[in-house]
Amino acid sequence: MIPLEHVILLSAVLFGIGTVGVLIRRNLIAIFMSIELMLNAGNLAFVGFARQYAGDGAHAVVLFIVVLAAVEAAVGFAIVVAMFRNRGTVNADEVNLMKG
Amino acid sequence: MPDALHPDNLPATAFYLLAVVAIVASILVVTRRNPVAQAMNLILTLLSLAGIFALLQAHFVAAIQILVYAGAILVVFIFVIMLLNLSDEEIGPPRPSIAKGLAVLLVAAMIWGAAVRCADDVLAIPAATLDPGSYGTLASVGLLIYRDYLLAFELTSLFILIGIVGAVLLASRKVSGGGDK
Amino acid sequence: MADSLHWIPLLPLLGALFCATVGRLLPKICSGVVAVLAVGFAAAVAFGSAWHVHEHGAIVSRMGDWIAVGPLKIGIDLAMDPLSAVMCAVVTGVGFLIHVYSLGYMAHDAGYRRYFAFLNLFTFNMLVLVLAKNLPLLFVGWEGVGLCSYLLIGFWFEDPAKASAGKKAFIVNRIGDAAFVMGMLLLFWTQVQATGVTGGSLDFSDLQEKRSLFETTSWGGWTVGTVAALLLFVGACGKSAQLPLYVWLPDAMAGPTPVSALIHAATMVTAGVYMIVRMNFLYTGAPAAMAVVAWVGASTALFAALIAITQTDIKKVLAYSTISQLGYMFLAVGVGAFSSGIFHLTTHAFFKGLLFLGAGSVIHAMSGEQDIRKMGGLYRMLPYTCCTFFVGAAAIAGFPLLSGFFSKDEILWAAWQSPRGGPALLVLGGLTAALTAFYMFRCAALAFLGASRASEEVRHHLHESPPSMVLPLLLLAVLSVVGGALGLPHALGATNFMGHFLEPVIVSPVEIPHPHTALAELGWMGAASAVALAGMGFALWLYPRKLALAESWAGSWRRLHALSSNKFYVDELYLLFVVLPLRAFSFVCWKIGDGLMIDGAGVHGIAGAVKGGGNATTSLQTGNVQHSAILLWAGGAVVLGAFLWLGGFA
Amino acid sequence: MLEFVDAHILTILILFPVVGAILVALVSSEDRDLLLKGTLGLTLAEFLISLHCVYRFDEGTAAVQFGERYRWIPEWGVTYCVGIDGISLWLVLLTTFLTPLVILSAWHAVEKRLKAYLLCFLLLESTMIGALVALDFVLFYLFWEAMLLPMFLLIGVWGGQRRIYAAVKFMLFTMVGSVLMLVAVLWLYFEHAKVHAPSTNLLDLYGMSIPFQAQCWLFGAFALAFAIKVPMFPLHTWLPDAHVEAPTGGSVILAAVLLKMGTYGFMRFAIPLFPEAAEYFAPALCALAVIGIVYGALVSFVQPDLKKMVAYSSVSHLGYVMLGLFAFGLCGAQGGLMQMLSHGLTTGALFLCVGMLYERRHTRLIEDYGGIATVMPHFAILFVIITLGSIGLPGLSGFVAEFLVLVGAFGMEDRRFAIIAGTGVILGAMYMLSMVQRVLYGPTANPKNQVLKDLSGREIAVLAPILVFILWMGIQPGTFLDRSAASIDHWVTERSDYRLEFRPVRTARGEADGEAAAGAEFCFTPLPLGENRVRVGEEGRQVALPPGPSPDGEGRRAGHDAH
Repeated sequence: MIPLEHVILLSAVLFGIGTVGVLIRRNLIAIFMSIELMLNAGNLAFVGFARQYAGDGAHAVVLFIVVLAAVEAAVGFAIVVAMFRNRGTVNADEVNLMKG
Repeated sequence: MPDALHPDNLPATAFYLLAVVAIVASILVVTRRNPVAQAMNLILTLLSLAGIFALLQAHFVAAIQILVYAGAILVVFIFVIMLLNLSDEEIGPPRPSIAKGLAVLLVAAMIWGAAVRCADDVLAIPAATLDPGSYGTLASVGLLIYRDYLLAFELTSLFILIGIVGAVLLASRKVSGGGDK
Repeated sequence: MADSLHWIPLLPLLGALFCATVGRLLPKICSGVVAVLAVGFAAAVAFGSAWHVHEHGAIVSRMGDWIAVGPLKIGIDLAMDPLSAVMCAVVTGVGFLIHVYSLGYMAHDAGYRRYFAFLNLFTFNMLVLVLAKNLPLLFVGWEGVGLCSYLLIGFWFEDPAKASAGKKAFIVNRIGDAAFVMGMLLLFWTQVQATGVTGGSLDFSDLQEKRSLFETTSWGGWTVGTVAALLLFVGACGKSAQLPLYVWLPDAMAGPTPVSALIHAATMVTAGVYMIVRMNFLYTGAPAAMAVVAWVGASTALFAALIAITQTDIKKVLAYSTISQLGYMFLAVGVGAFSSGIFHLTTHAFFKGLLFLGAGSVIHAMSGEQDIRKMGGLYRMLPYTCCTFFVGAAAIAGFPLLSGFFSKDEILWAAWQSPRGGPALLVLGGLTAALTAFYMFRCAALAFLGASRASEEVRHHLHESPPSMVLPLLLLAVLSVVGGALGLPHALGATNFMGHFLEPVIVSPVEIPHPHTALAELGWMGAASAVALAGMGFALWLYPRKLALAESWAGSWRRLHALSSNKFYVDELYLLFVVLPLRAFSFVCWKIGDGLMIDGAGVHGIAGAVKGGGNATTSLQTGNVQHSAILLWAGGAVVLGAFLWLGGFA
Repeated sequence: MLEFVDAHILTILILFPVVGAILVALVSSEDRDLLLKGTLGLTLAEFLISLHCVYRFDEGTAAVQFGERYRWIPEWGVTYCVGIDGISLWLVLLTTFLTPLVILSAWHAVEKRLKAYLLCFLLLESTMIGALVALDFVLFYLFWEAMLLPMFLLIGVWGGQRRIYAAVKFMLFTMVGSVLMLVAVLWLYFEHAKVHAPSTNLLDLYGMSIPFQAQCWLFGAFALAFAIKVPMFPLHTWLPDAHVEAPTGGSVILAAVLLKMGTYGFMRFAIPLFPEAAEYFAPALCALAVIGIVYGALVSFVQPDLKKMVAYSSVSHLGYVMLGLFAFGLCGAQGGLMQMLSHGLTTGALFLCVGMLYERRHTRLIEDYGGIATVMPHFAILFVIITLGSIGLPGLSGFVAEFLVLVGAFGMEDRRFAIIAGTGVILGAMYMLSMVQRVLYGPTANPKNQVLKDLSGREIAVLAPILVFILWMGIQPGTFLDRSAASIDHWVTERSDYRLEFRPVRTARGEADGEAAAGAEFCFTPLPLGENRVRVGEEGRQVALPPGPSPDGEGRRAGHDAH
């Protein structure tokens, strides 16, 4: 029987690693991958709790999250492609039009 | 024979195994400089998670995970990496500035603090017994989607439509002329 | 005549209004004549009322009230008692003569109408001052005459020096007036505090009744009476050009000469003396104040006489002589001889008016030349002016049996004998008498006798003044001679008319012992005339012939002579210690007070701080996506932490 | 019709200029003549209406007259309440008297956007009168802030070079003050609502007893708001800038009326509402006033710019008003009121004269002038008389006011204030006469001065009425003093427990002393018939009236004579 707190712990760790990825990496693709990681950590937590309290509603939510991840990846890559074509780089630091 | 392999606590050991794999793979995703290596490691993470889902009786979700997530989304990742034919990211090591490091530690501590704080009173609720037949199967989740969460389900279709239009619009060559430099 | 009192001031006012408005349209001569007639009729009414007062006593005419607020009730009430009768007679009489004189003097001046309008306005204000029944109305006349002297001194305002002389006169008067107001308020509030809200009144009669109140209540160590008397005396100093505040009178000679004659010799400057005699009950109750008055008067007399002996401008000599004679009047009033003060005031109006008008006709003849060193030998071309001038000089010097002799003699006697006086005051007075005789005859001799030192074309234009100018001279000369009759001392068998006439006005007179025997009186008169004759003789001996000797004496005591001719540098001292520091301080107030402190630090300081704060926060907005992400996370973490720390989910 | 005007005279006074403004707005901006004549006609009509007010004013009582009280926002107890008494009567007159003269003076002065210029003045007039007659805090605050807008535009649009800076500075200074006042008003409102029915009506708030500690804070807030407006010594730096940059008409109204809002505020709000605190702060404020007198006079002594000099002289003159008010004596208060009027007239006239000079020479620096008297004799005469009025020559308005203030100030136990204020009289003569000498007398050296033409008929028509009033106030101040005597006496004697009896206007319809108006609860939100009508009595007690026709007998009498 898998103890719930370990599942949650795993989810937290994965989420942390995903965040680190987002904050450290300079490459947009890497950032997207880290975001995927964070989303998966979320899914894991959902499923973990669902397993503990037999609430299968969570599975539907996980499904929706997967859809979200898909759409986000699509739009994200569109932006990356557009940016690559304009700026010739996918490096997050060069893109700072929003400077205050 | 070590009790780990003992038939009734086999799933636990499988879970821990998969967990370790997931963690190592995700670390590699974050640290590898080669985008393809990153993608491969991500796929490995996803697959291990799918395994865990299965262990947690969420069979339908595990299937979806493998089919949609690992299969479709990661393929798009690989596809884009190949399209942009990215060279190794940068020569220097990923330069984690102290501020970012601190931020990460702070975040991790926060999450761990949250987990611990709510763990004891949440876990106090006893684990419910599951009826393996009807829980987590395609039928039960299907019922859920098409009965309880029908609206949300339909909305996701709309969501996907917007995503597609956005992607096409942003990436199409005609619009790129708008770029200033 | 009893109820026509208000006509006395109203006639000149109507004359002034006529000249200012309708007169502009009519030919010049009309406004001149109307002005003269206005003052003439006023004089007639004044003499009539004076006679009525002599017969039946004081007249009062109330014309409604001016300010009525709570305890303060000031009515526009005029009253003529013997004192104001004398003053009215002097003001309107001498004023009328000077108006006639001005017809000729200002004949070809551009501002003819404006001149007569101002002169009539001045007469109106002076009459209001003299006839006022309460202190505030007196103050209205007081400031009114100050205004008219400002307008008339700066009459030829194109010349900046003359305009600033007018301004100087008004400001110095204003300093005196501020003290005057303070004195008035003190008197008013002492009454209110003593008798409750309804008790405050500034009528002379009420003040007279409450004089014991002033002598008892004390404020800041002295009795209220003393403080009020001193404050009013500072006002009188401002108006009558006594020691601290006399600087404006010599510069006031910038105005036309008839103005100097009327305002700065006969009428306005005597307002201070009149006010003190009017408030005699206050002064007799405050011996300290009277001593101050006496000593200031005596020292001013001597001080002005010392300056007058070295002056070269004929009008400046007469100006300093006026200050000196006023010092005499204050000396007389200071020692308690109120009636002899007024008597000297009257005679002074006659001979000083005469001298000024004489000087005016000399300047008129010399086409504007005022420096006596460039005159001389005018007796041939201006016989009448010369004679009248000498009569005036003799009168002021104290030539026996002339008016000046009697009035000055009375004052010196009082200064010596009065309980409030003393031998020191007599010495000061006597010295001044000698100096007066000397500088008057020095001026007369230099101007009229000896060889003419004028330039050729000036000498060519020399001519006697027209009759309209000479007639007043003659009249005033007669008055200067006969004037003494008003106050003949007992020794000569006459009753002192002026003394008896003013008897009811003086409330608690100071007992001045008359000379016991006729012999003592004659002896005293002999001594006084000896002093006068000595001064005259010395001057006549020295000046027309021995000019070089005088120059050599002046050379030997160079510093003393320079000191005196430059008016002891008083004007420069005032400039150094009052005007410049004031200007500097106000500049500091403006530039540093407003500029740096309030505006700089206060207003712009705060604005700058706000802008600085704004700049600081913009540096957080780097374009970098990841920085924003970190901020996002940090915020989230803090909020979550706070939430958990404060209570968590339970 | 006349009866209607009688019943609502104050509302008419407020709204007439607004209606006029709408009419003027309809006129096309090219038609300068019609614009100017129309506005002049409107402002003169306004003046006539206000004269009617003076004529009908009852001197005998200190009550608020021509009163109108309607319920505006019943839930919060906000009423539209206007009324006039001895204190505000003459200030309203001053406003309506000066505005037509200002319009007359702007005949050739304003070229660009004349219509907007005239609209600003009409709105300014209506808001100023509104502020003067408002007896409800919300209404007063509304007009108090609305007053700033037209003046801000006047300075900002038609001003000199640094007009934006000056306009913003003027706006911010006043805003800061009035915000604090708003806080104090709210505190008062809620404190009052605890005990009585919620009401922002001044007449109800007068009766409150506030602990001393709270009174000090509240008085501090009110005093700051009004001290900025007066302006008192440390808070005055906005005035010279506003005056220098404002157009002639703007600075006349700014000097003549807007500054009086500060002193009027002290008289109407700050002192009666918080008597103990007023007494506690009186020495401090008197000291500031006296410093203001001397400081204003000294600084204007060295000003190179004519308008800035007159502005600083206003600081000095208004120091007298504050000294008069805080002497808490009858003479002092009457003197303060007279000084408000006299300063309004003399400084207004001075600004008009400076405006006339500026119209000819387009410079405000004193050294550019010199010897104007020879070239412009009429101007010189009028200018000298006005200057003498301003420095307080007896026989002109300045003296009566300053004398009364000095009498009042001398009555205080600490007489040093009066003595220093007395020296202010000397300083006044100094800077004014030195200015007159540098501008009018001396040779007309500057060639440009030699060709100046003297005053036109119109310009004399602008200055003449003001001169008439300056002389009238100097010679016969009784006409002005008697009308405000009752109110000032009431203001002085009952300062510790100050209440104002509210007397609605007398309707000629034979109603005994205007009961109908008092009983009638005409209000903007129509009342459902038969609902229990509530009439808020003077003391803020809720007098419940039985439904149906207006009550007779007990209910009415109780309400009326229980003031």
